[in-house]
Amino acid sequence: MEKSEVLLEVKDLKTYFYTDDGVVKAVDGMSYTIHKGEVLGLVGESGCGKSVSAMSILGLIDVPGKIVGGEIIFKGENLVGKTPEQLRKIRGAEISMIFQEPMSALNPVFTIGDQIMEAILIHQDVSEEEAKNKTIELLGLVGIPEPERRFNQYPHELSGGMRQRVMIAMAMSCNPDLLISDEATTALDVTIQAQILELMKDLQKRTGMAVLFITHDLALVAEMANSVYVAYTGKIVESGDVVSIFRRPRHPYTYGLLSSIPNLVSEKTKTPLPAIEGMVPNPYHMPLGCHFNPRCPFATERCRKEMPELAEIENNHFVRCFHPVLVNESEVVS
Amino acid sequence: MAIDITTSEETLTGRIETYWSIVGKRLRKHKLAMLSLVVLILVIAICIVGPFISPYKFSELGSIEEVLQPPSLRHWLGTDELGRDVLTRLFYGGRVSLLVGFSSVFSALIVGIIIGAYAGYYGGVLDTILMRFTDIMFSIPVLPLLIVLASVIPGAGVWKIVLVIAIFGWMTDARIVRGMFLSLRENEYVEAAKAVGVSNSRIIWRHILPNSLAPIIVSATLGVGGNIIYEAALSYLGFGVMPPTPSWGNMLQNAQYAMAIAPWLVWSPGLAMFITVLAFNYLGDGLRDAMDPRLYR
Amino acid sequence: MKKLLEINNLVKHFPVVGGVFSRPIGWVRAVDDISFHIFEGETFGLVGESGSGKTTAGKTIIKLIEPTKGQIIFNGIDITKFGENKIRPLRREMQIIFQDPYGSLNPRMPIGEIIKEPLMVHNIGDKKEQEERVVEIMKLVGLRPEYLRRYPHEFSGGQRQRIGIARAVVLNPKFIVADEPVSALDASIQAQVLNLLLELQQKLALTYLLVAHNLAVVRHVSDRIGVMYLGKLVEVAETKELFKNPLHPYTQALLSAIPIPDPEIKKERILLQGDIPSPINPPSGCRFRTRCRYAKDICKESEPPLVDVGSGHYVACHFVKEGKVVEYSK
Amino acid sequence: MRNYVIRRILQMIPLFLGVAIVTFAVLSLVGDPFAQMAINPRIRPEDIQRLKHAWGFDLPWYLRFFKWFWSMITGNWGVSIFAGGKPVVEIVARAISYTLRFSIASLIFAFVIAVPIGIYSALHQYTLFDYVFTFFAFFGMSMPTFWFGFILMMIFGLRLNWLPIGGVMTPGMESAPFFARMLDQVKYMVLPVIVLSLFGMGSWMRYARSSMLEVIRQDYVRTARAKGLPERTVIFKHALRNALIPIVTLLGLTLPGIISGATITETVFSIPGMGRLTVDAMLSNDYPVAMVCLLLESTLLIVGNLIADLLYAVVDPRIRYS
Repeated sequence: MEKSEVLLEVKDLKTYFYTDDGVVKAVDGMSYTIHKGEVLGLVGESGCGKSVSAMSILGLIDVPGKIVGGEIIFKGENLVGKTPEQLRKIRGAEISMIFQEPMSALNPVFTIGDQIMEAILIHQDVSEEEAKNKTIELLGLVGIPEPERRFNQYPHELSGGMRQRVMIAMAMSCNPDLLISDEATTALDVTIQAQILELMKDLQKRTGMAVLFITHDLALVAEMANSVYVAYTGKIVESGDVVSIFRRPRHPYTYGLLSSIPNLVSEKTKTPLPAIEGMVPNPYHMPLGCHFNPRCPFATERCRKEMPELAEIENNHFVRCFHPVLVNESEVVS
Repeated sequence: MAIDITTSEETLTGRIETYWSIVGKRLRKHKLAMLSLVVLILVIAICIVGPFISPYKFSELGSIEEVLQPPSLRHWLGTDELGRDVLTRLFYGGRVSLLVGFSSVFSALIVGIIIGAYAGYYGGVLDTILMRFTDIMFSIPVLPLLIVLASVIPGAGVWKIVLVIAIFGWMTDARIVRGMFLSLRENEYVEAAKAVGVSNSRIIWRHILPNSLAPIIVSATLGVGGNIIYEAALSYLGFGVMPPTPSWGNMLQNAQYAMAIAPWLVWSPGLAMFITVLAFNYLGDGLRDAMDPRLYR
Repeated sequence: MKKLLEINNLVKHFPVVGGVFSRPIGWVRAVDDISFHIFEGETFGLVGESGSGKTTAGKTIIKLIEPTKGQIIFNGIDITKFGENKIRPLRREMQIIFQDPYGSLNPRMPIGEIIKEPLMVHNIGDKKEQEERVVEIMKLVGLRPEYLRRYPHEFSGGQRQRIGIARAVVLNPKFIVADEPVSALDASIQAQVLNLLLELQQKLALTYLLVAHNLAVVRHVSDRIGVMYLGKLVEVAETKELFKNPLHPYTQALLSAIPIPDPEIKKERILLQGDIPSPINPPSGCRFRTRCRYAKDICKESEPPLVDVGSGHYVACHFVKEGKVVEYSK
Repeated sequence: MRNYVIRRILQMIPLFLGVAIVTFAVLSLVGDPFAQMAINPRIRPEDIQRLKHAWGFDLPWYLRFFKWFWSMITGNWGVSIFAGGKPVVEIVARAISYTLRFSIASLIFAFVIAVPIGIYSALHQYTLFDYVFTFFAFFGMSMPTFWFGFILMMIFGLRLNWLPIGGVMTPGMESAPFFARMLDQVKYMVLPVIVLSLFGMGSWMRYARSSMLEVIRQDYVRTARAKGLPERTVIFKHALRNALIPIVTLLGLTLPGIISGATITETVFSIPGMGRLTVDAMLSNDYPVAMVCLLLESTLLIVGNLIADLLYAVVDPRIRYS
């Protein structure tokens, strides 16, 4: 695929949390690039730093967290070091975000109309009347029936799926260039998830915005993303375009994940899954060397001492591993 | 077979971390709570030991020259209108006040835990009756109610005051315990215990109660301070611990009328009470933070 | 094959209280007349979305929840009306594994005690034998026996789920309800726990009722699957048959909604309209009709029964007859 | 909303009845309040009989209860046994006006001071301001009301001689011009109101602080920031509105403390309010007055709680519509 202009570039981002028990390096040198109109899938398990990196982009890291290094270049400007007021103007207007729990992400004491309108009024020079019409139009756009009536309803009067549509309407209200979706469908039922995914795809195609699609679910990435970044313990361990990641995973972690997750096509049911051993390391006690080495079947002495660099292993496919796996394409996901 | 635990050794320290060891560790970080604990231990120790050291008896009347004397080397905190040594009375009063505070909280707690536990666990009729009754009791102002109780229950001893305060006090505890049981009984570990065949009484006492101790302990700690004030208020109004037995409250009863000529009578018992209650409040607050379930799973 | 469990017309309604007098003002029809059976040694998967009543069904079957109506026959014994004292000995035979590895272990009990408690309650063996059994079970589920005096908070989610499994198998039960056993776990841990469940089934000759929303997980471990929607079973079939030939429009939509971890398979998706209705006020007739693209008047008027369309494939749809779809059309 | 209001009002009825029963039961423990009159040779036995009949002491207890309850709700409160046979209504009406004046003034005073400070503390957690006012809150919660009253009297009354140490009005001011009379009364209110608000102030400060701390951690505050709202809007619109919900419920919970505190404060500052009246009635065994006092104070609480509940519905739409 022809890559278009770069929209956002996260370079060697480091966001640490200084707690009583020690320093948690939630994001520890993460880099990724989002081009205009692209859907970038950022996958990883809990604690891999995917959400923290998104919050860092928006400048919403609270104490005891802090961005301690790296750059976030958005449309050519570094967001790290911008004043809160400058960041505020970008948030919700040029970069907006939707979250995992639509119930808690909406304020229970204001109507949904009010909450969407607020974003429009703050970023656009329109009258209340215009903002209200725009809000109703947005509610219709995201597939909420009877938008005029819904405008005056409170979040608790809506279902989970409808609330997530409200969140999307809010995020879309100022035609952002980048939408960050942080596990936006995780809390939803699978038939509702399908509706929301279709809605997001449709909106993305229509507006041409870029999407940073954060999830723990590899299957969603396969469906949504153009390019994929796999994160583990605050670092990117593998990246590439979606087909090469799913067809030729080279990092033992990506490979392990792909082959250990039950799917709907495998013939080998009722047999042991090729599971990844062990568990994600304790954030306060990262292993020496490659962070994946204690769980890696291919780990050698070197892996236990040295952290590998992210290296391009084939065209635009990067892997952080000394011993990248070589797999038969048909073997993965079967 | 993959042994999941092998990579977790870093997470498991050598020491077994029980809940209480974690709470203790956190409490030790809370400087004011630790200071309060020290203060409380000192206050209790002084009240116990004080009377043995003091050359006076709490009821020993002084001669006319010794009436209403300001603090001096002879009487460190002065004397009252009957010429009694204020410091000695403060020790005895402290014993009484602390005794009332602790025992009223303790007895209220036992009743409150039993009723709250069964009401919260089983729900139903018992729960409805209890809750309606507490609603009613909470709609009658505490102090007037205590006054009525204190004046209708015969006798004049310290234990009567303990009883009166406890009769009111169990309802708050019952509500807290009930609330804890209502939410904790929905926990999967309770369901798991049922699924295994554990009896209801074992679930109540062995599974749920230990998990609802945090707010009970906090409430009890704050309660001791609160009940010391209740006792003092009752005594001040003339319904509490009866003279000649001193309590911090009834030492203040007559102080109001002498305040223009003998302000020391106002300062010492009030200050003793204030410091003690303050310490209980800080300790309770520290315990609440240390036992915050959000910080611990 | 012997039926270990037979469920006939099981109903569970929960009251909704409200109003001035806190009286029931409605009923949540969590489970509304479902029938199925589970053979000895098999894994029966019960799938459905939130509000389908799958978890309530699972817990009612082992009498953790009192059924409103219907019949539960376990190992040839009708246990529907068994009171607490009569059911207690039967707890040795049927156990449950919970979803939340954080909520299902008592935080104030060392894990050794958690695993030992079932043995104590049922007076199995003396103290020493119980301790030996705990060590044996811990090894079996992949936990280090040295850690038996540790408390649950010292363990990770996957380890805790192993502790929960140990508690369930320590009594050597015949039947285990696994209620969403892996849905709270990280992707890389799920496979470990699923493997453990499969391994224990082999070693201990267990029969499972697997309650889950993740069809891929259910497919991997189940022999037969029941699909629930709003308190009703809409389709029951052997796993392979269900995935090859889903007959109920809901099952079809559910299957098509599941994303596949393969960027090159672009499948046609059946998008369901609207939300799942409330189980307090379910639609008349067929409960799925409000979201079904094939719905006709008959679906509103009468409720389709769950009928065998051949070779143990049951479907509850007016338009499925003799194993064929007779009337699906737009 | 209307359903909610109706439901709440209907729920008050059994509560009120329950309170009446408990009040009646507790005071019945006193026994026959007229028995001791017999030893007074100046009271004729016929009068005692007449009183006994008026209060239903010649009836079984349950009939006595209904007789009493009926006269309570019809406002037929009888005459005081001791206060020279004055009608109870008159005595109570005067007392309640003082109590309401002091309670409401201190409620507002405490609320207006404590809530903003608590919220400011939460937003500036671990600063000097936070530490100072945290101490102040604990000070308020730990201070025995009457002792604090003594200290204020000693300092502002006796030492500095700025404010009167008791009573409600300077003798002779009854006929003064309106503003002078008002100013005089305010001077008498300052110390009691400070004393009475102290406890509530302390607990409200803590409560407002923790409520705000809780709210600013919520996801919807993060959403508000992610929308690009100015920090002021995030705090004062999104966070504050939610933080107020638990504070309003605390309002209902603080009322009993205010009423109890009023009893003490009125005694300390010699204010002839309801609290003082209750104490005196109990001390002098004035049965009719005590009954009315207790029931009226409870009614105040019930009505106060009702108001708190209605406010709760105003701030929280989830209650309004359920």
